Amino acid sequence: MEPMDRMFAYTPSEMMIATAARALEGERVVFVGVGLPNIACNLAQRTVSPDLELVYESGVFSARPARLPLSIGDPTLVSCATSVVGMADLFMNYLQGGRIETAFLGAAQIDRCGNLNSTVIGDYQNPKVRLPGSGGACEIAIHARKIYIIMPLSKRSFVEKLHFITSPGHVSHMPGERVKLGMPGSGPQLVITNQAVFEFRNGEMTLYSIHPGFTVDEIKSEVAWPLKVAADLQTTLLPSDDELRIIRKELDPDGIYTSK
Amino acid sequence: MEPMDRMFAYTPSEMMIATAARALEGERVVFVGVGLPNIACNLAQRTVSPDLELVYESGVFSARPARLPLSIGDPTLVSCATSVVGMADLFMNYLQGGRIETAFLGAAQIDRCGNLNSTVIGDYQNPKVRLPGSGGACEIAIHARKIYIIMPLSKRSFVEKLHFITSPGHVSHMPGERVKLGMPGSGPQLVITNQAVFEFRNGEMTLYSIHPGFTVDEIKSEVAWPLKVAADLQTTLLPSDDELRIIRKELDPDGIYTSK
Amino acid sequence: MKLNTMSDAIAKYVHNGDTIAIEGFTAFICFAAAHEILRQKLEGLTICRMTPDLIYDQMVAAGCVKKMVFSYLGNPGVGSLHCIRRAIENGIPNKIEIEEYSHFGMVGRYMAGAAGLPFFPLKSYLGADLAEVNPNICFVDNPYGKDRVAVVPALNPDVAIVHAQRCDRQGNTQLWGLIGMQKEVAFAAKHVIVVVEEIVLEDVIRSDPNRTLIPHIVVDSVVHQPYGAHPSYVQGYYDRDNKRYLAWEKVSRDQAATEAWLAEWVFGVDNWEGYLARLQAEEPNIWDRLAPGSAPSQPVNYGTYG
Amino acid sequence: MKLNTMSDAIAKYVHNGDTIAIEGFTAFICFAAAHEILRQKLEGLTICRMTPDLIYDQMVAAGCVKKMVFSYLGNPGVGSLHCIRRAIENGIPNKIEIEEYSHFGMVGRYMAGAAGLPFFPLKSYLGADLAEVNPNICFVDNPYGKDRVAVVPALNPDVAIVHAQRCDRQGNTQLWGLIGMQKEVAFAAKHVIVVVEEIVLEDVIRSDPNRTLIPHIVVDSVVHQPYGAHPSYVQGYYDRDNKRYLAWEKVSRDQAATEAWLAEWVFGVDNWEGYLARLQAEEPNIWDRLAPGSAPSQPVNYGTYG
Repeated sequence: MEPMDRMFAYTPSEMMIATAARALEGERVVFVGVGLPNIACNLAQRTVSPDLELVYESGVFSARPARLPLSIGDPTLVSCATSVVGMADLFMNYLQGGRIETAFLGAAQIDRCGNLNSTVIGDYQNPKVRLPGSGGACEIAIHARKIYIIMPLSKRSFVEKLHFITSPGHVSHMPGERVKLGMPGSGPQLVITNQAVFEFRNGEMTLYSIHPGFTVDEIKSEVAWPLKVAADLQTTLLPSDDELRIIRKELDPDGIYTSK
Repeated sequence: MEPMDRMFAYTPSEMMIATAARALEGERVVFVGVGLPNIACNLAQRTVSPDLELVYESGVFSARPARLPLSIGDPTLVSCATSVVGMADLFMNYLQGGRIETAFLGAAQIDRCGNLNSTVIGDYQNPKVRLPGSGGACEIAIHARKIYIIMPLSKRSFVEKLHFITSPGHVSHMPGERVKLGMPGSGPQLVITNQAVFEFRNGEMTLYSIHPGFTVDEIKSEVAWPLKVAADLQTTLLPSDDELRIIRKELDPDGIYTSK
Repeated sequence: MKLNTMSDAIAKYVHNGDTIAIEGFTAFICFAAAHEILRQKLEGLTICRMTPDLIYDQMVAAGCVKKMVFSYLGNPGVGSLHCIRRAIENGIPNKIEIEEYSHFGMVGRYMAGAAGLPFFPLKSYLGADLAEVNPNICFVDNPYGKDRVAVVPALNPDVAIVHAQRCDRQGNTQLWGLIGMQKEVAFAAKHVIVVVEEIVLEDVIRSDPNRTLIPHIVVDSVVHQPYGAHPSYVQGYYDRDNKRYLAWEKVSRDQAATEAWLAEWVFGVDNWEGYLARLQAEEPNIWDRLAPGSAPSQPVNYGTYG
Repeated sequence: MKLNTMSDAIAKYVHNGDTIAIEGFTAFICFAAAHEILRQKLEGLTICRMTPDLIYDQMVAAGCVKKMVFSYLGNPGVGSLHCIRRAIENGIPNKIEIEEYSHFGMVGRYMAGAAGLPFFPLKSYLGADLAEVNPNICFVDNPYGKDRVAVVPALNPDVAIVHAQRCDRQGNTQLWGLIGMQKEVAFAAKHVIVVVEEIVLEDVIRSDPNRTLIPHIVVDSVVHQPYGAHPSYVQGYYDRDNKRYLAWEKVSRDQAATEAWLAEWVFGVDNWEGYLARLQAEEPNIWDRLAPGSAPSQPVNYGTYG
């Protein structure tokens, strides 16, 4: 079956979710937000990582939601969790204490080192668009052992220079910059988009895997800097029938997050 | 009735307890240890301060013990308390957070400024007698708004120079020394002994009230430094019949703490 | 007497120019208190919350806010906080000063405030821009190594308003579910108003002392206000009214529509009971729709000793 | 498989020269683990505890301790810890190094250890002598004022042994009563052995998630050891055996008597079951005497949502 034949058999969101879920193979403790990362983690639990533990920023550990949570603070996450703690414990003992192996982040802007902006478009003091700000993202970026970034590919987002650094990635091209700044985590590992997957090589975002139906040039045109392409460039595996079935029947039956 | 007639109607412990209980009039939140302070606080609740709240260093708030507690960690203090918290909350939010109005301390040695030693007799590195050490005493002495000290009067204890400062009192004769060191509490207010009560005037322990049956000279002879005597020297009020009845019938019916 | 009406509690403890914190992470958000503050026409407030949520969106839109201290601006699971964006981006209805942290920064500020510490240390902010725009974020040298550690200053609000499931008449307060920073903000504040779904007998509190996160000695006023956190939720009592979070997304896009909403739902009623009556008129079965099923905790034995 | 015998758990996680913490403030003191460490003839240990209590008095007397980190030396409510005094005052059976803090200092060390901070700040030690004899107590300048604040370094034991009422087979652990520093020491340690009175089904744990202070991800080994904290106590399970605390006051005054006691009660049995059998032989109705009455917590509703 050719990629093009399947182009309408899955949505871009489903592609991102399946890719993210596979990246979680072998991971043990993952920090999740709502939306795509949440679905990806749940998919991983049902496929490659049955023992994966989900920690929510709201302080919930090992939730067993009876419905698709509306937010990370949904009461359905609390009932029947194994542990629910306050914010102080969450940030002190779980996150800064180094217990979180993997976390997902997204942002409005990303640069080639994987630094993220979710604070402001324009000048901080006189913003064009005021975005949500850090929340826990700055500390997640610093402390989680690995960061996976999920965001749609677009030239407006993949920029040469961020308007504001909310969450540090690899900071700069200087090797060991994170270590020098005392950051325990190893920073962004993957950027999973609707068109391709990027890895970081020597701290620089590098095109590593293209989703079927897209070309290197198309992808380069959505990135504001001269994009490096891996010599061992891959084609991203499609979501399997099993993965699609779990997403559609179990995880997001109303298509709230995955219909597009 | 003359004091001498009553000399055997009460024990020195009962005298100290009654004196301490009266000092708690108008106090709201008191930090207690076991033994005499605990009984004094319970007596105050039944007499001068019905709304007095007892906080135990073990993390227990507003206990309702069904028996005389064996230690501050007795399980009878936990059952039916209004709140029981961990050590972190106790020291951070209750004590350092300034919620404790009054606390009782004792020690092996005290100096004229109310500094206390409960760490060592002799040299710290090569001790003659190794004592318990601070526990929470150092922070209690710094943070509780007022400190009441209970200890038996003796020249071995009321010394010119401590072998070790475990818990700061008024530190030195320099006025404002506590403020300069950033101590929120106002330091020792009273030293309640088996023979007399001392106040601090300009940071110096001053004989303020003599228990019936003792003389100024007797008391001076038990203090290693030239003791100041208040111009308005008082005679300590005896334990009332009511107080004695509560101590003996309700608070320490077996006389564990009060028979001597 | 600690038991007050919301109106009396706000009148007594909240003043023009005060710094207030109405906390609650997604849950326990005391809209009843915010609306009463608006009705009492308080002005020039500094409002602190990790996640300003709809509650501060409404307060900012009403024009009573001088400054906001926060760490995440969002309508959780829905979208933007349009009123706050209007104030920041366009000065409507007035320009507000902002003081911004990350979540952990706000956590540290409340912890230091509760604990009587001048600052709280955290490993954050290096490599990011927040410390550049917020001079309150500082760094100290680690005396045990060669690194530097970020510190944030204590936050001690004049008033904290803390919603919870239950307390006794003295204010000994128990909460469960997403406890967030409710304990720390209560210890950090100079005055505390506790708002609960239920007033229970002291014996209920005493049957489970480890669940009492806020002792009465830090509580100035107790308000019994069932459903006082609507449209947010209280674990075990009612669900989040997501329909109304979604509705706010539309209303709040326009200042005039927002003011009309405030005129109807806040200024058009006398008190929270009035708000609830209007709500029930609009949707008679609302509390059935939002009622959770039963999931009781299994009891533990504290034992009797004596 | 996390569920181990005490013997296997100690053999696997505790090594000669390790820094260990067996915590528990008056309650939850895991004598079963200490005795097993002695039976396995471990050496050169650094032992950390706020209140060394009888448990470390016994370990010091047995000669396996190189260094002790602590904040209060006492037999609570009874008197001195004579074995530790002998070691400090007279080097019997061996000189031990001591590193001493106040309670709050130890609390701060565990908190920093748990939280991945290099240090923890506290307002203490100025005006007192402890910082003079312990160079690990430092001071940093407060960037928001002119004062200095004491700091203590993180404590990250190689192994923490944490006693509790119950956990599930994965190690999700619930405790109530005097929770002390059990949570923080578990998060601070590199390896954690949880010792419980009861192993319960995961559903019991999940019925009250706020009660779970230690999640399974920090637990390496689970040991089911009923009465493992005797002669200390476990809230709701058994009372403190004060008779035996008083008896120790006499035994421990003499090194030979102490060694005879250890020979009989520690080395003379194969495991904790042997200790308990000997105890029951000496006092057949001991568990009746120490059994508390029933005082169940009133349940709370977490609600079902879905």
